[in-house]
Amino acid sequence: MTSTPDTPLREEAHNRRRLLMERSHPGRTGVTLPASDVPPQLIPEQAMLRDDLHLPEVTEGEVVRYFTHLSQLNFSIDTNFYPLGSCTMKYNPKLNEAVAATPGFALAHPAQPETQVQGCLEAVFRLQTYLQEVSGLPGASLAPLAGAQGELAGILTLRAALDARGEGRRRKMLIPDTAHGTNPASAAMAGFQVISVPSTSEGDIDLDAVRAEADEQLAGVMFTQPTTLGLFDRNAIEMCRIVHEAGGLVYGDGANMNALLGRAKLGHFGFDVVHMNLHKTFSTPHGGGGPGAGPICVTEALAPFLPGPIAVQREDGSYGSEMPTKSIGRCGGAQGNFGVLIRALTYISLLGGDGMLNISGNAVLNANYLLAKLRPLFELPYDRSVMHEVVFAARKRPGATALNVSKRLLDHGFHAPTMYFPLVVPEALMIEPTETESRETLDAFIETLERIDAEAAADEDFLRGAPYETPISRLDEARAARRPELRWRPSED
Amino acid sequence: MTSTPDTPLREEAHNRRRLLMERSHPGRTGVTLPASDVPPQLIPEQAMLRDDLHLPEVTEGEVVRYFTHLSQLNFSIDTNFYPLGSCTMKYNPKLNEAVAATPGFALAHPAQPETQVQGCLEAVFRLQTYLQEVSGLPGASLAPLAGAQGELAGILTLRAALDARGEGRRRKMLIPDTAHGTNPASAAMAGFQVISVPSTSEGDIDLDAVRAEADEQLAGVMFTQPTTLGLFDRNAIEMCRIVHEAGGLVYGDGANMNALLGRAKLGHFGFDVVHMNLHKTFSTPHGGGGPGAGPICVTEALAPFLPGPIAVQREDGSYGSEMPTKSIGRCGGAQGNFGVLIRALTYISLLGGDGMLNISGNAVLNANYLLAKLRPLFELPYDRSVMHEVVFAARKRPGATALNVSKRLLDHGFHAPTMYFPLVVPEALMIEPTETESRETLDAFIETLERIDAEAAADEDFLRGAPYETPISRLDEARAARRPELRWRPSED
Amino acid sequence: MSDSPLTSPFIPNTDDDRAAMLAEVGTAAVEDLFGDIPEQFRHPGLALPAPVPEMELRAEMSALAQRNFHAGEHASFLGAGVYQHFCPAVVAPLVTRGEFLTSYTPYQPEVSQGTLQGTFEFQTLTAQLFGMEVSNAGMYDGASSLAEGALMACRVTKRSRVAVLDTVNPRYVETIRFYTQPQGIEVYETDPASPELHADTACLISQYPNFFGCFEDTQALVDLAHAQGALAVMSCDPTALAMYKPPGGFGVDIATGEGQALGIPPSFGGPYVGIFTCRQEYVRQLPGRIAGRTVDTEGRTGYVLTLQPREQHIRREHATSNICTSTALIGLWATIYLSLMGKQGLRHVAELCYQKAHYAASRIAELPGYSLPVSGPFFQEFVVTCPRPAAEVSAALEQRGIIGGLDVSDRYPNGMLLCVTEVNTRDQIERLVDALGEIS
Amino acid sequence: MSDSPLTSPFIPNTDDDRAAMLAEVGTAAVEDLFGDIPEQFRHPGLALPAPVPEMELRAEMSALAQRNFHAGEHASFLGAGVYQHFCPAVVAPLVTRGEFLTSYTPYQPEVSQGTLQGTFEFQTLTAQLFGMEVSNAGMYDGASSLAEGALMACRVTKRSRVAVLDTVNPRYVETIRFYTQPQGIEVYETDPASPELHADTACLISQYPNFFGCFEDTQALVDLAHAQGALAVMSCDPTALAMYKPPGGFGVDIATGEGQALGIPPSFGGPYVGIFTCRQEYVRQLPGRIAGRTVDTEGRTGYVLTLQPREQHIRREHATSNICTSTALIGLWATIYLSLMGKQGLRHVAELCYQKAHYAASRIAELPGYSLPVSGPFFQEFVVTCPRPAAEVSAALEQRGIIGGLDVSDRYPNGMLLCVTEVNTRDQIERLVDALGEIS
Ligand SMILES: Cc1ncc(COP(=O)(O)O)c(C=O)c1O
Ligand SMILES: Cc1ncc(COP(=O)(O)O)c(C=O)c1O
Repeated sequence: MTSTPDTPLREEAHNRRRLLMERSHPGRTGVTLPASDVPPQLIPEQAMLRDDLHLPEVTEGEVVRYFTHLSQLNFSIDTNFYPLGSCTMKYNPKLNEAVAATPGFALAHPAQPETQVQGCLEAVFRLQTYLQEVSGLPGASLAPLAGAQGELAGILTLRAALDARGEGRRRKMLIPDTAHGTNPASAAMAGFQVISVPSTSEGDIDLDAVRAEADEQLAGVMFTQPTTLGLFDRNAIEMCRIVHEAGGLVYGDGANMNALLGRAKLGHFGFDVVHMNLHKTFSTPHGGGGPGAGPICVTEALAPFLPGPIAVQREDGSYGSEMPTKSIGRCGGAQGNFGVLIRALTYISLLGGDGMLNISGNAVLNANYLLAKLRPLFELPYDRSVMHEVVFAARKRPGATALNVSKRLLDHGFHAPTMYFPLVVPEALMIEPTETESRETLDAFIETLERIDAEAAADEDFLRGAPYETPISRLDEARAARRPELRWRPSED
Repeated sequence: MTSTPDTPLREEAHNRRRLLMERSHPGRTGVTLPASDVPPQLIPEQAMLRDDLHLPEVTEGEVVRYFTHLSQLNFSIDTNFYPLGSCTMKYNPKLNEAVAATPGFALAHPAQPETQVQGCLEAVFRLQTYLQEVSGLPGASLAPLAGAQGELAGILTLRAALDARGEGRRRKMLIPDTAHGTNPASAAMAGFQVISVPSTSEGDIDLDAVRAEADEQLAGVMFTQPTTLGLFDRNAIEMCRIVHEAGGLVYGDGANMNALLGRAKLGHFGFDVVHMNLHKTFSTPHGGGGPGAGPICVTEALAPFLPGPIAVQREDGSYGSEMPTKSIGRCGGAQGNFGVLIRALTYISLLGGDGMLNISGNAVLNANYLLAKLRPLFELPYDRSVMHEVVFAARKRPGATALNVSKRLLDHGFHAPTMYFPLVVPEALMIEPTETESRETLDAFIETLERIDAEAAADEDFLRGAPYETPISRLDEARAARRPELRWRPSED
Repeated sequence: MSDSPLTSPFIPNTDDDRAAMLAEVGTAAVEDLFGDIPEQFRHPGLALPAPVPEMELRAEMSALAQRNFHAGEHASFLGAGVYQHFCPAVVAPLVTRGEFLTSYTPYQPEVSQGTLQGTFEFQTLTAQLFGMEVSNAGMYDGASSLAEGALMACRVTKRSRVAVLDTVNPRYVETIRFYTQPQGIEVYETDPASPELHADTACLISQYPNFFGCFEDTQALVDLAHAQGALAVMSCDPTALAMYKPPGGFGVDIATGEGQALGIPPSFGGPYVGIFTCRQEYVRQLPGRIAGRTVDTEGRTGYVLTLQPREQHIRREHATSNICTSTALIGLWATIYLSLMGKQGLRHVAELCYQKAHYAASRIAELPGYSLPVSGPFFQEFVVTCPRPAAEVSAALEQRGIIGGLDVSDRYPNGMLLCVTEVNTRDQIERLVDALGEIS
Repeated sequence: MSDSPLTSPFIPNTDDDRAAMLAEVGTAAVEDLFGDIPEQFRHPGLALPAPVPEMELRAEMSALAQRNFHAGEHASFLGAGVYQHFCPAVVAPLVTRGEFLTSYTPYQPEVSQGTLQGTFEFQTLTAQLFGMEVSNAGMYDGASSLAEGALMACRVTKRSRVAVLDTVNPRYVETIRFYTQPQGIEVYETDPASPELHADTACLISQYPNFFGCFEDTQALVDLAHAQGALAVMSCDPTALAMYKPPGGFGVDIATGEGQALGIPPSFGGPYVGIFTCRQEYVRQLPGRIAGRTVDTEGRTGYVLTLQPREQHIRREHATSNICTSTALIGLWATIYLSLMGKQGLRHVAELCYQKAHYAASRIAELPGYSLPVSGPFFQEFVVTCPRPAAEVSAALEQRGIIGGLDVSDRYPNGMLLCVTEVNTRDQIERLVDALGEIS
């Protein structure tokens, strides 16, 4: 564009990003509120009261303009393709939102007596049944509030089952080196000793390494199927057998369930506990970092240990809520993220069983299409047909690191892939297209990566400066961590 | 920013703006629909059916991404200051939207029997009463669907009253040269002969010119108070007297009611008919060009001629809907834009009488503040204290025409003022801040105009190229009109 | 606790701000700014209720809405020009995005491409649905759109009489009169079986399907009009056009319609959007706003209001029409609805309406005391002759939790115009049939 | 009409697309891509119901929601940790803007400034409301936030016992056990009147106001903890903090809270957002996500996830916490709520709760057979001893269209914990009092 003195514009942009406390003006307000309609009551002791409530004073219009503007600084599924591996960033149907906002659901209180919340309990019960069917496991708890909490709850369920068998000595938890970081973190929180297990050169779990640990101390294994390499692990079934034979139990991270919907059930492979991420597979929106829900499904044997409460159907057809007999307890103050559950129930009901098959089929085809078309641009550490995602290594060109390629993608309106994960792949670019993206979008993405490759070939340094077109350029993360500024402070005004 | 090859980005931007038919793909769909649940019925004759329905085939996700992206190309009150004179672009409370979407209102059918729609009728009746109070006129019809239709309906009401008096010969309608263009257009549609009346050098109506036309042919005058110059016309009361004395009637364009709320009532000045724009004064959102509503209020004498239907309260307290005895008829298929009316009712109810006074006080203060602060930058054709808006003439600097200044404002995130209107002011910049903008915003606007002035002083040509930072630059309007392309056509694919 | 109400959440300026601003203005008090208003008229008092805080107002408004007996809670068989259709949940959150909802008419195209491109899409999709060459950006509603069609026909033909079939929605006829008569245009109703046309008849206006749900011999009407040098003007139900031959297929010159059918909530009468389409050759006679495609200074495609943007400002009393603020947002709603429904979906909806309405009609026709007085093909609406006055039947249905059809006994003794669309389940239809059976 | 259902509205690719893509992949059929799954496990069948189209599903879900007896239709006096508060209509349309709703965790700060700056605002406003130095980006809920507070206290003090007052929400205590016990931490309950602290007690956990609505002698508790080298950890009701001295004012070390009170709908238990605040010195021990301010390459202010973004990927089993996806969107909701309410509004709301609850309590205390077993200052909740078991009273209230309080008879015989907030009108309170009077 033509040259333009950009100082005022910069300032304007800065003004738009002023914080609430910087916009605050004594005496302004964003609401109208009623006066008290009861006779005045005795006022509390002065010493109990506060006199220093520093909250913003702004009008409704100012709030709307500010947050509308902030929203426009975001990429999102509603605006951009998110080839973000392991995150299953699929389109989130708006019907989910409408149903969750229904007053009968949104205004139900978690502590109401069962008789008053039959609608909610039936909804939870239905979803419980559906997730049991999807996972092939007969027990379920929808209490966990996110995937990682599902992991913790699931692994504690497993631990409780071992302890109940008198096998409290079993504290070794095997975790493949490809596992998502929450797996070892959850295992540690659950009091297990984490033992990392390598993968073979073809990306399957190394069975010898598993066998080597298959002793009386073995509590089990936490395994992701398909793996975070996007591969269906061909050794996993044998692994389950080995672990079971050694007296251990198998935890399945079901975050990648999108690949398997209707194609296979984790329970059939020998998994004893599985968590699922409703905010991935079942289309509940990610919200910029939650809320999610991480329901767990378990075998018959483990069901009594599940966290609660759990929805049940009584003989008279009514629904109730119960703690399992030997429950490990509660993972939160209420009983699960019902608002997320109801969205997932809506989604599954809308699409039905055939819909589930369509999801996995199209998700896997999309991933394999990207594999086929992007192969010339990157290294492919495991050259196999993939499931829902494909992991490349960005090592063909200097300057075109995983980070730089990703940042340049932002300029073209594509979110970055997941980078530098799984850790076993250097310069990893983990790409998950999901079933909700079209061939045209994939083609545009492929073309863009080809152009970026050409840019890197033409000028080794060019990508290092990317992104160029985003509201802000690369940020100094080291500074943020070194001198943490975590809130606005009055002194800065 | 650093140099960047912008071709791919351009293409990306272009892709995002592809039209629906260009995104269409045979076999895609954006909905799930039920199968028929009734026994199959005889199919209509083939000859009656069509086989060429060319509508887009896209998914829900594609629709969301497309329209979300389009929305982001717009300025709006939720994102920007709109100093758009005559348009009263104030903040629109979100409560209005929530109330209008209530199923009991949104799903009420206009042809239901009165007994079934008491809630709607009561709402209309209440708003009718409030608007009568605001205008100081005892009759009202909320049927007109926008301001201009209110004008037409109002002027036809006036005509019907004249005709009923046997004064069908009165066909001359005086309209000040400052009037909004819809006034003469409406008068012409109503079958009147339009006679333009000049204003004095101080911006009031020229009473001599009115007197000169005050004869037996005079039907009346269409007058805007405050005028489109933002002035309270000091001759208007005398004008009403003259017109009435000559046997004519006075139509009031109440589009500028925001200035007068609670400060004065048009009915008291001698106006016989007044229309109001709910989408201006009463905060219903403008929607990119409607919907609006243009209720009219009239004197007792004119009430029988109003367009209908009109809400009435019966003796038993119930509400009904009636056509006035000598009604000029219906201006649309149903009975007014109820969805707009209910928003205005919500707004008035929320703020109450004191709220109305706050509106006019702050709106007028904001306008006078801009007058005081912008005076050095522009010519001020009528140097008087203003009401809700101020009209400047951009004639101080070559290059800094009304158009160029306005376009440069866009770069700074401010919508343009109304330009080149009213026609009596050359290079008019008509600025209406409304009461919902803060002093900080006004100051930022003032500062920006100062900078623009400096830019124009530094480089006569610079502003001609503006805007520079908007999604698109100045558009070739002549080409659009010369070779109208008004829709996508298959051949272009 | 503080007694004084909080200041308005919509007015940012505080007492301090006002004081500072008054100082700049050079005035002591806000009141002084109103000095031009003669004192005897100033501050007349405003007898409006005290402000109701949001929390209480919401409750009050909900209670008011609850006083309606509405289709959200009861089966409804009422149509007569305003139709209940299913609208996907995704439409409202898009349409109500602040950038669409609170933007102004797109006079500044550089910062209004969202609205303008959306309007261009509306023009494309409505033209395609109607099988017509061009469309404008939308009118107030279906009735006023048809009235503007009559005015345009008079402008095009320079004739001043308008023939309207007596099977056109009576409210539309009233609206046509409202718009045309003040300009000295004569409106007369005529029988579809033998329409009367005069040498100075500008157009023959019909409705498709007609107000009573049936199809006329449209081709014959169009040919007759053309033979007399008049234009064929037709108001069409957009849903029906997904299934039936569109107006363009008959050679209709100006085709209008009520866009409400495209998923817009009935909202007790509005806001809706009038569809207005015509032949390419009349483009410069089009009333209302029109978006056109062009290029910017760098050759990029963009959209502007064209042909007569702000025409009233320039042409004033010579303007084509006085329409200024129209119903852009409802046009956007219809556009998004059409893009979701698409080719297959809208056809499917139309076929569901057809199937269900025909099933209902056949079942009702079997009831003793009921008959269908009108023969001929129909779409989703049909007249039923009841054994008792329609108003009584309607009241009896209300007691059974059903919203009945429109009373058309002025035309058909004991006649009720029933409408059945895709939102009516078979169960609702059976309940209607049972209820009617009881009412006999 | 077509018999086959329309294809999914969420899958763009058609048969043609799939064929072309399979050709690129070099595979004949989609099924072949699943070849790594051993055949005996492949396509096991999925016994899920047939798809329900949107129109029918909406009706079905509405019917399900209608089966609840809920606060949208009935007066409710139930709190116990989850509170009904008025939330302005403007919050939902902002929070559900697609750019907030459907964005991912802001790992790419260049295109996530909206979420990040919103999070920074959340941290600012919650820290200010709590009178604490720093806050994180939010936890799952109030209970898990408190549990993470206990874990953090153990990390900070390197001690392994946790003392919890027996007036803390019992579900919170269960959650603390859930989180801490697997790590060998011992949790014990103790009496607020004489809290027992040991040399290896990491923290003393209290609730403000406590589960039964009252305030403890907070300063004494904090001082006691500090005297023993333990941290003072306190879970606070955010609404109460608008009126009462905040945790920071007592020298509390870690203060948590249930953000649900900040206008979040109860939604039968979630999603909510846990507030987590602490002293500056513990910043590097904070669990969960944290947004920090920094600059970009051109010196512009911007925000990033900091301190431990994606820490599990790097630190794996040594990570501070396993929390990954949290509840950012609910944090945004709370932030917008707080910015609208602001300084005056939130205080006003708190005072309304206080006034109404105290009025209700005084009226109920006058009823024969009813008494208030707990003395001492309370905010918006109080225990009532009923003349009959609380469950019976609750059922009798339900019959009168009222949602009663929580049954706390395990602690107070015939005890019911009632909550009154600003949403309860005086009329509702009178109806409650009358109903209780009848139930005696
Ligand atoms: C493979 C895998 N496991 C577990 C998780 C953790 O789930 P959540 O983020 O919901 O806690 C994730 C997502 O981040 C994941 O991708
Ligand atoms: C002074 C004046 N009169 C009349 C109108 C016409 O109102 P509407 O646009 O609602 O038809 C307007 C607005 O454009 C106006 O500003």
